[in-house]
Amino acid sequence: MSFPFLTVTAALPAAGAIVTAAVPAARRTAAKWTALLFSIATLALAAVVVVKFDPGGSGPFQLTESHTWIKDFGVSYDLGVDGIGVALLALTALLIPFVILAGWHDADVLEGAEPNRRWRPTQGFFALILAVEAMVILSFEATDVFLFYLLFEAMLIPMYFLIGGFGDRAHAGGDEAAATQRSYAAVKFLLYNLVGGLIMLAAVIGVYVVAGTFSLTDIAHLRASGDLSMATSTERWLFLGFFFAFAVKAPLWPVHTWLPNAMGESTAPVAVLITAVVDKVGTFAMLRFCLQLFPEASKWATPVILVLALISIVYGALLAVGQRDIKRLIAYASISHFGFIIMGIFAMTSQGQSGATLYMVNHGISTAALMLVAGFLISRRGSRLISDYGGVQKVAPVLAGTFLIGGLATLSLPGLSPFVSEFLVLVGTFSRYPVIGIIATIGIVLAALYVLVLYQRTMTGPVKATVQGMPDLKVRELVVVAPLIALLIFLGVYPKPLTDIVNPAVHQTMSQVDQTDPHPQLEASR
Amino acid sequence: MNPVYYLYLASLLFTIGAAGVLIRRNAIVVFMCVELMLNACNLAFVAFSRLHGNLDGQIIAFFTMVVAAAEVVVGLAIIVSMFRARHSASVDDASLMKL
Amino acid sequence: MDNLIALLIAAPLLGAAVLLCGGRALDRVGHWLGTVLAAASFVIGAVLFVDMLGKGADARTMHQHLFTWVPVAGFKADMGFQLDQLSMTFVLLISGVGTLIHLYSVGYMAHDERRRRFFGYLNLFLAAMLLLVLADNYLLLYMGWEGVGLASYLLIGFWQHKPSAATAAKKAFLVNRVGDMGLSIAIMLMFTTFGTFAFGGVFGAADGASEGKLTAISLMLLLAACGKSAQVPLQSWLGDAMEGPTPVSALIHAATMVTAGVYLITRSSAVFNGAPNAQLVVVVVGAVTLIFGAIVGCAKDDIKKSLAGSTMSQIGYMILAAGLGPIGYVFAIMHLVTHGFFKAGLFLGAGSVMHGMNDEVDMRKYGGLRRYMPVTFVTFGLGYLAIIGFPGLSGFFSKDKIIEAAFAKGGTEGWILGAVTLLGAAITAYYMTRMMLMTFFGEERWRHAETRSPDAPSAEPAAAGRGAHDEPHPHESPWIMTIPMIVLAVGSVGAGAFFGIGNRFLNWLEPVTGHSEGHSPVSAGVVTTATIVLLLVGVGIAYLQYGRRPVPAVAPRGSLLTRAARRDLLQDDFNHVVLVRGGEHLTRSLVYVDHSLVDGVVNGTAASFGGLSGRLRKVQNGYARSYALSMFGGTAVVVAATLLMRAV
Amino acid sequence: MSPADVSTLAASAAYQTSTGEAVQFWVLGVVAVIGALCTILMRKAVHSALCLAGTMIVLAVFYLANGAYFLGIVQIVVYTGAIMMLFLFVVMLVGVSAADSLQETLKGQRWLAALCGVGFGVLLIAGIANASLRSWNGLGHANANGNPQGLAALIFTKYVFAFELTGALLITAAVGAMVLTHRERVERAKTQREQSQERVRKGVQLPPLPAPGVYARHNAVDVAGLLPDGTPSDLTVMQTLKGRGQIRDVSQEAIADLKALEQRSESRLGRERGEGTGAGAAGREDREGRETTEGATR
Repeated sequence: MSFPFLTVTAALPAAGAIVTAAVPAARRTAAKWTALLFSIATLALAAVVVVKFDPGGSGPFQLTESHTWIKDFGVSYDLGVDGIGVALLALTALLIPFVILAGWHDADVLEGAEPNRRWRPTQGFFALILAVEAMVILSFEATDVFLFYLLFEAMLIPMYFLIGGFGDRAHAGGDEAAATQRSYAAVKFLLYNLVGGLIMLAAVIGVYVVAGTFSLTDIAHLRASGDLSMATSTERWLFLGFFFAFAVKAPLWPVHTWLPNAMGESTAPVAVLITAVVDKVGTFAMLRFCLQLFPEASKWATPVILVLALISIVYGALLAVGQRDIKRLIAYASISHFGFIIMGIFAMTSQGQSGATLYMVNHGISTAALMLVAGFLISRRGSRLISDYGGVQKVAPVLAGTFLIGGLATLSLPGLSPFVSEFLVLVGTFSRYPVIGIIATIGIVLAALYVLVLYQRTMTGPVKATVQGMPDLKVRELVVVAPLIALLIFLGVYPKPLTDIVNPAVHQTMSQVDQTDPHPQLEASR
Repeated sequence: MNPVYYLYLASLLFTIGAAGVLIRRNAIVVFMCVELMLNACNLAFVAFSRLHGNLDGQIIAFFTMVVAAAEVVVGLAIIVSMFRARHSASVDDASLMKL
Repeated sequence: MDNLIALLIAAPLLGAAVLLCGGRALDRVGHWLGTVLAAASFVIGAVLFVDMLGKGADARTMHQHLFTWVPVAGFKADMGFQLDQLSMTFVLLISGVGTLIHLYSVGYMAHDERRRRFFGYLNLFLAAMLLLVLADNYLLLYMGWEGVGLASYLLIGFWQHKPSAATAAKKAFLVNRVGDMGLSIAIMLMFTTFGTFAFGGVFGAADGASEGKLTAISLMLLLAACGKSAQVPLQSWLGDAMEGPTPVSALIHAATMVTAGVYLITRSSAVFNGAPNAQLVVVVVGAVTLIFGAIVGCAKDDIKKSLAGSTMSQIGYMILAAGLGPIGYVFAIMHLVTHGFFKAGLFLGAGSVMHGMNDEVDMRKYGGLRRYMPVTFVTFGLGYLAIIGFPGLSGFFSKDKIIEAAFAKGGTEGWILGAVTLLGAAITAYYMTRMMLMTFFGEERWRHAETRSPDAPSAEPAAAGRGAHDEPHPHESPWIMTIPMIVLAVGSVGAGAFFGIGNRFLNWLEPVTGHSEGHSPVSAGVVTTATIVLLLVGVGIAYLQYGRRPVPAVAPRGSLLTRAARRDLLQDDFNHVVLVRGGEHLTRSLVYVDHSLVDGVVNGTAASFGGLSGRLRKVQNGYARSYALSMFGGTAVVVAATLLMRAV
Repeated sequence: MSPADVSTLAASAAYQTSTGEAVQFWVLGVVAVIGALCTILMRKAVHSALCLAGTMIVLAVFYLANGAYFLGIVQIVVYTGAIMMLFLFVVMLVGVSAADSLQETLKGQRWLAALCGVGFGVLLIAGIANASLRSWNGLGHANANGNPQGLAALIFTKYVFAFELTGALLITAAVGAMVLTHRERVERAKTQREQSQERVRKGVQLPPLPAPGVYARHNAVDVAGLLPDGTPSDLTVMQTLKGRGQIRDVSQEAIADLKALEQRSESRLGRERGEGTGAGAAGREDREGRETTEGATR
């Protein structure tokens, strides 16, 4: 068999995690560099995978690998990627180096902390990040339901420690309050996702009972040959089981409340990890599993899900407007955006689903840009409250500029990549459900509102005393932000490479759900 | 008469022993009740061996006795050390097994 | 030749990129770089124009297809450009006026330490605006549409340290976003109706679509136009937008960007023609805004805000004309161009006056300036004559045509619209005369004027370098600022005649917009005389009020209408009370709901589980006997179960 | 006689036991049950042990009756003879006369236990009842050449592994018992000097402990000596007895004796007073007598 690219792509960061964790406690910088190098190597490997991936290729999955794992339960170690998986895999591999670089000093030992040769927070921080990367990448590659479930749950553990262990040092109420808040957020994150995972587990077992196998491809064959007999009610229950877990992860209203806490209390890089990388697994899984395993049930549930997504869009945006805390604001904005993604997925049009996939990628990049810059800002003054800033653009113009660009990407300004995806989602939804599409466009206006209000309150106006003499972006921080912004602009003007990869996969998904795009009235009338 | 009545007797004794285990606080008495239950079982085994006409039941009873002996030895040792530790043999005094 | 089109946009875009990304190294040459690139764009435009003139009237449309922008099954957006007479008109206007204003800004912003960035923004605006008028499909147009919005946001808020400026910028962007919502919905409608949103495809299939669809699309486009062109009910941002530097007001908020709405409607003529009801709405919006802006313009003492009101009103004219359909499209565009000239000139003049008056914007603190800044006086005066439609000047030709077209609409509508436009002309004459008199005539009220506090509403920090805030000593602006004013003055004098005589402009645009001569119930002569009479009336009243009597340095209380007009006819207050306050309450309550309700449910469940387990743990009392009891009971149950099983 | 008769006779032999055994069963069965009940109801552990021993002996008899001769003997020798004695030793160690109160401390434990017990018994009996055990075949064949031989044959062939394992188990149990009861001496024993010094340092009871047995009535190691104020002193009795609650407190007896003494003195005084009155009475009598005699002479 050929070289197992997918396994290696996932294994590399895992190895990196182990190596990083093994670095002696005193050699903190070495640990950082190790992690960075491993993540970059992973990125290179991911690039190779993208190159080797043939968009026009035949079959649902490519670069497949298959090994029996637990024979008795038909569990096998099946890997394989379609266009959507490749895109998200590339996104993950791309973001992690920036996350690591942005969090360069987040896990340093504070001055005045008594030297303890056992205590190695830096190593742990970066090792955990790499571990998350490994699991997320593997979950994008897994074509075996059980394997996916395993990773889906396993990635909670490192995330839990990242949120609870390395919280944001910038906290109003002092260290104790910060610690309590942080552990609360971490536990909340864990509980929400565990409940979702539990329900999903039941559904996973149900799938095995019904289909007799965990392998996606096998199930697809069974369905194609009509050997898969699934009672309507059964299918619906199983669908709900899967969807609930993914909705929690995504997160979808009303199971979203863990996100603001988690993103607010964790450091900016970890927040990016949550919203830009880990949550994508949820939306990705909706496309990969909910639709492909239970097409009928998906169609059955579409109206409700669309309404929930719509609520998420407007509700998240409104709450973002009402926030006083920069990071929580961004978190609620993300909730609104995830609403768009889910809406695009379940609009069941190729525009909607391509748009949703693009949206996952673009939202990852744009949120990363905005959140990381926000993190730099916060790290400078040690406060997350919007009211503590003002007139930053006067003292730190570059920071303000990058922040503005990130914000403009968040409000999906044409010319920046999020616009393409958001508009695709809207068009895709509109072409099937006009009313919902129109209401969703309100999200555009609200997005402008919260972004511009945030920018105005923090960056413009007279320079506040707290901001006086704030240093502008350092080289490291520029290295983090500049490529992201360049990518935003490039993908905004020339998204073709991405769409070329995604479109076939979406087409395949659509055929799985056997849905076709509604025809324009004129053609239809003719 | 039918040897089945031995079984009835055995079950009766067994139940009595069980009740004793439950209501007595003195560890030694509790132990005696356990012995009573074991003996009830033995009786049942013996009766069965007679009913079935082979000696396996008696073998089991024999082994039961041996095991009972071992158990008694260890159990009484435990009781003694327990009594040394706190000057009482009440099972309720050893109630640290709670949350 | 076609491939030059991209360069039109590329030049200023390059400038923007270099100026914004380049470091302080570019500070000394940046502004010239920007100007040169703007000029380059104009030159390319001119070359293309000449080339276009060389072709036949119907073969003048050029296309350039760069690459496919968004290729998704069925949904195909090209990065492609279309240059026809309409676009060409705009290209020349934008790049021409743009270049002039770049030049002007070199002087005007000379003392601002962030000048490089200012020129970067200006170039960005040019690029976006050119993209807007050159796009060959609505999605690309949308890109330019929001691009100019962004540039306008950045430029209005250029002096970000002023909260007023930052707020104004945010307001402008938000109101525009509401309009953009309309545009995006229109695009979606087009996609679902025609399966495409490229100009060619849409206009080709427009006649096939049902009128309902077309009406919906048209109304959505109108909403977009209202946002961009500051038409009622989305006009509130334009007044505040005057917080920006004056060149910005001249370029973006007078000459080019605010007219994008007119472009949109004219460009979509094929769609609008199919939806008469929508056209009626357009006309009404235009008419209302016409009067609205004029009234506001009468009441403002801030010279720039007064001009802004006038801009609104003039664009009202254009929108009205565009709403009239084939009768009016050409004249809408024509008025747009001439207006571009004289309004830009007026703004630059205003800027020059402020420049000489320590950035004082209150006309009541001006007076008798004609002696001190002659060039400004002359150019401003010419622009004034042009805008009030003084016979022979450009405003006369364009506006007169629109009034005729309004009458030509026919029926009672025609009469009403005609009356409105005439009335508008009169009011225009009134407030422009008022402005003229208060600024350049009368006694010099700025003498022994009290020291203006630096944090006055529109204190332009560029003034910091221009001497102290004591009694101003007005002076003429440097040549680099006067030259553009002169050029624009020439334009505002000659353009109308050049376009109007022999219907040059009409023949030029007709292939694109189409044209139909409506027969108006009243002859052109009558209309013209009526116009002149009314404008004389307006001038007369203004003279009686402000020429004869001295102007009070402090604004009198004024009539109810005046006071309302000073507050933009209470539209802002309405917005504040309904939208802002309401929004705040909504968000606050939602935050509460999210925290206590959505989150509370979950936490409540958790708490109840905790209590339950707290009660359950009491069962674990640690007494071996009770454990034994439960075991015994369990065994009993098991035995019972087995017996039952065997019994069954 | 015909085979049929043989078969019926065999059958009747197979379905019935001798009347003697039935009588024995009904008599001793009652005894066994009573013994069991006493085992769990007696307040003193000793009595329980004895009742249990009785029950076990009864069971031994039943074993014998059931043809398990070897087990019967073993039951008597090992169980009743060894294990129960072991019990009694421990009981002695812990306290012969220590009677634990029978009132329940755990709420509802007793009733629930009774309920479960009854239910369980009913279940078992019902189970046995509806199990079809009508036919049975005696051990005659199995015990053909001796019961112990039969057992031995089985143990050393079929169950040899289990047998070995039980051996190992017993060894382990013995070792375990030793480990459990053995006290490890962690530090070296103190010399007499060190002990004395320690005592002085602690300041406790330098002289040897006072002797028990004031007012000795018998071998009075269980009677605490009294302090001058008449209260008993713990120093004088051994702690084990105290732990068993077998100390007799005689301090009250001392006071009682005092009372008794006073009463006795009282009574003696009272007797003297009684004599005085007696004399007076006599005086009156003879005075009256005189009068009566005087009255008679007149």
